[in-house]
Amino acid sequence: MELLSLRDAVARHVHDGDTVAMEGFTHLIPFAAGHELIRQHRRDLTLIRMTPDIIYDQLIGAGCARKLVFSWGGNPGVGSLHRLRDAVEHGWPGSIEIEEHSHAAMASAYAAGAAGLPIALLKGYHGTDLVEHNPNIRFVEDPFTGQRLAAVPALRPDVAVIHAQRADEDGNVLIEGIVGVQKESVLSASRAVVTVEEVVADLAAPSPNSVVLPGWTIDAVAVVPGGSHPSYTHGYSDRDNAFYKAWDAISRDRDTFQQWIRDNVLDGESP
Amino acid sequence: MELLSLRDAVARHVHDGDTVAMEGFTHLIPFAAGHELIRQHRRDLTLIRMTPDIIYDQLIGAGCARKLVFSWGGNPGVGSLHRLRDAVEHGWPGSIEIEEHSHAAMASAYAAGAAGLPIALLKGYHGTDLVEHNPNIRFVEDPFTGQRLAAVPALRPDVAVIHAQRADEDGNVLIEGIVGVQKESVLSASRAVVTVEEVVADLAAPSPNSVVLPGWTIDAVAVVPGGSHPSYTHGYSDRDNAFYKAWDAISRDRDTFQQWIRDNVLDGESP
Amino acid sequence: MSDHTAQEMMVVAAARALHNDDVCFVGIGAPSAACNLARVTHAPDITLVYESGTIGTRPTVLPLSIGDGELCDTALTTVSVPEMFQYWLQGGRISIGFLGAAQIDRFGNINTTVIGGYAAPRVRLPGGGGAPEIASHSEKVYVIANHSTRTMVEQIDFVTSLGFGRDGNGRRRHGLKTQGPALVITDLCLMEPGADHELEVTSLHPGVTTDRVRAATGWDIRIVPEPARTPTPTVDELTALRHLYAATDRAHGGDA
Amino acid sequence: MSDHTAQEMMVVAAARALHNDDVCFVGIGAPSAACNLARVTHAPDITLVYESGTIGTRPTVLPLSIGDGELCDTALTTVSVPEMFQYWLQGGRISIGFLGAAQIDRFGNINTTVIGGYAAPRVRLPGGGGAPEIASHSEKVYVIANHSTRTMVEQIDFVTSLGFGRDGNGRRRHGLKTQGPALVITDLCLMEPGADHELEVTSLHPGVTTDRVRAATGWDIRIVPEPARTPTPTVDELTALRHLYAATDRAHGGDA
Repeated sequence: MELLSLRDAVARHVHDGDTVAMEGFTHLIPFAAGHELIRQHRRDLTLIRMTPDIIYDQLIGAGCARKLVFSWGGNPGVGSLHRLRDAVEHGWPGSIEIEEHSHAAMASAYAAGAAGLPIALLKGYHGTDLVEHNPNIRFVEDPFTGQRLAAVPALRPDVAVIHAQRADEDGNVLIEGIVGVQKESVLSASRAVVTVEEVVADLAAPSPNSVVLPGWTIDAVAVVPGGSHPSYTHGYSDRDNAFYKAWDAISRDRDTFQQWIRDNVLDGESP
Repeated sequence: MELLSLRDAVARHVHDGDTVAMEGFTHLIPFAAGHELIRQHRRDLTLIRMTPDIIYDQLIGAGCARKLVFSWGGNPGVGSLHRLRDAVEHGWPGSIEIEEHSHAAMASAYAAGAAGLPIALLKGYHGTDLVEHNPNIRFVEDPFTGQRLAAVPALRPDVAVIHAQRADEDGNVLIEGIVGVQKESVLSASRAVVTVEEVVADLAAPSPNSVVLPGWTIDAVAVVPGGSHPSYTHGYSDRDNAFYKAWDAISRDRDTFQQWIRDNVLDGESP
Repeated sequence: MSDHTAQEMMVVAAARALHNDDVCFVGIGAPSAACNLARVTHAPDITLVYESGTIGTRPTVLPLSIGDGELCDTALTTVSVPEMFQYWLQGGRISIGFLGAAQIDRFGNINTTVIGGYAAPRVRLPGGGGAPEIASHSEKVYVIANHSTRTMVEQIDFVTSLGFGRDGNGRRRHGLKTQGPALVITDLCLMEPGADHELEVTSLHPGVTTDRVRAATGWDIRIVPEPARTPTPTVDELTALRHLYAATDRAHGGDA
Repeated sequence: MSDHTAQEMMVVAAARALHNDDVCFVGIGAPSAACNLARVTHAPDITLVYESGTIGTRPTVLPLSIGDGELCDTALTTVSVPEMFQYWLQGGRISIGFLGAAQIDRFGNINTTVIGGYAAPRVRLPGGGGAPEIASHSEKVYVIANHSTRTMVEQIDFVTSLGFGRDGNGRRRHGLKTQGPALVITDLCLMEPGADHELEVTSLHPGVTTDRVRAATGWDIRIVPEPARTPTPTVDELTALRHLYAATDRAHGGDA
């Protein structure tokens, strides 16, 4: 683990063409890191995220993505992700390949990746047309009873990027609240970058069973207070629901979107 | 969930012939409940436990078990489980069928049981002779790469019995420290009995991600302070390592063992 | 109390179908409103589970997302998302799964994926998310949707989540033991599956005629001989619901 | 320092083979003593993982079981046992797996299951526990065992944990990318696999002759042409080890 600036962490660990998982299930979404990818003009990324959310709407609209692996692509509680829709429906700013799963499958696929298994099994995908459109959904037979079970390939990103509450000086990271697939995305990936609200002397995990990622599982930690905004960080900030609603109008129009990215991302400072 | 005496909880939920999982990975082993099974003369049980430990040595020596499903059958740090050995090697007090796995397989088999899956997959059992002696180890092919993966049937006990720190008045149970397969054994089972150190008004879980079993996943809670002795309860008691060492001599001889059971279990009071 | 909106009737009707001992897998929007309305009225001990991992939540305002901080702050416990989908949903611990729909057909199959073809959709919808496995693993599924010929269609463009399959026998064919769609709640009526699994209108909301339901449905909808009349929302129900919405609006910074 | 026992030499030799950046999956007994000795001497930042779920433990006394409270109290974090075996062991996060053995053969295969036949064993041993997957998924395996013709045998009665297989090619046959047994530490010597994976004595402990090793080995053991001489335990090493044992004895209520 190295303590780096966000700029250096992204420059060193996220490359053009990489398969990137930037997770955070509504909570702890690594927006600041996403913006840094846009600032550094990453291209041809395969973006993995259960819920693309605004963060991938921005990356897709900014032309960073070649492919999206996902299970629910909306603006939670608001409606569509207009940049995602524009890419899928009209190929703007470029066409995007999609690989679509259910949440159950993606969550288990991350867990399988973390466990070194090549596939995840699930009791799922019953009677859904997804099976016909996604060749990465197959079936295996239980060798004891003959029962048919769905199988998907494990997720093994090149790099996972997450936001978390805090790290100690050894880079051990505490994650608390809605922990999502934060741990699984890091442990399934070849490299891991974590932005945190702060680095502290004592991690102060409240329970022996708190969700902690040891520093030796992480490549870079960058201190980025508020790095999850407009998502939130349990114990540090609240979700900016008003921004999620405002994004609908910003993102509906290509020009408004591009202006927003210029003003808020490209002209911004790298933390 | 009902708050019951241990006697009533066992009488109502553990029946002759049941498949029983009494878990607790070194920590939180439900000894008091095991003693209650002996006092109530349960017979023909299929006992599941990753590490049979002294608790199953006692149940086997007392003649409660027909079959044992396990992955490591020793007295941790001390040596053999002499009652288990006597049953396997000499059929005393009756012969016992054994189904033997690795820890990795059993842990995943509990998790699969909790997840409603019929099997657990693992990258494991490479080159071990266990495969030839346990028909419940089979193999499946990854439908994407053809890779061979080990499969074992999910564990689905009739009843799980665990010890935990505390419950609140709704029967929500907090488990802390070495949590082992406590949650998985309960969620994989048809019924669940939990002994706790105390019932409190406020569960006081230290973290939002503390290991908590909701009351509606549990059938009976019984208050049994010290119910894990000579194992221990993190935050309440220490492991009685001296007893683990002393058990070696007690259990080596059939008469000494029987006398110990008479004095310490059969003549004891049900909590 | 007759000054209610059709949306309020829909949410109130959904809330009434929930009980104190239910464990509900709750989606955002109307399902979340219905579940929390039930909790603050007749079903105080109902267990609400959100796919973000929060179990036993008791939010005072309705969440905008399935992962709002309020859900975790008021939960009994919060588990990881893999655990939520493995142990709690696939493990069979959910009694009621709530689903919304962009399209629904006569057998309760649901589309939330695309309008038009999959490869080049006319409208790309958010997709399945938790729904495909909520549909197969909850003991019962309640569907909540606005009633129109756009939503209630003869053939849905994509089966995201299985109801009873396009021929009514899909659940049996897939070996599912769960009940599937047990109740469809719209702004006009309640529908339940008949013996052959086709949806039938069993109750009309106040002021709604059978003709209006037929006109708003894209197939020749069955209506039971003497449909019930859904009781008008009570003052208590409406007050509680409006209080929830008002608190929510204040908390989320009003309408955008 | 020459007043050491053969057991102390064995543990010290094992400790020396560990490094600051190792992540060790630690078993109880000599492996635990060796790993903690390394930690309190030359490898203060070594990561110790016990199969009970404790990660990054720093016990001040040696645990009697793999789940003593001390392990959790001093750990960075404690995870569930399924997670330990799934994400941490099978996930490939362990650099050194430590195994003991009741029997070991020339290819480092290990028996901890039965002496005699499986169905009606002469001696029923504890079994595999975590060992079969430690053997396949740790980057390297270190085996620690007392050296005698009872332990070091021509044919082991049961392969609990794969070394290089009965013919030396088992790992390749099973498609394993991990190294397998990289070092066998006994009370007499150190052994490492040669090019064909057969174990060779590469270092003799102080005062041990090649004849003594041959006599204590159940097969015709290979000894490299000029075996090294294992350095005698230093005063620091012995002092630290004895301090660990003394603290442990006090904590566990002495010998039983």
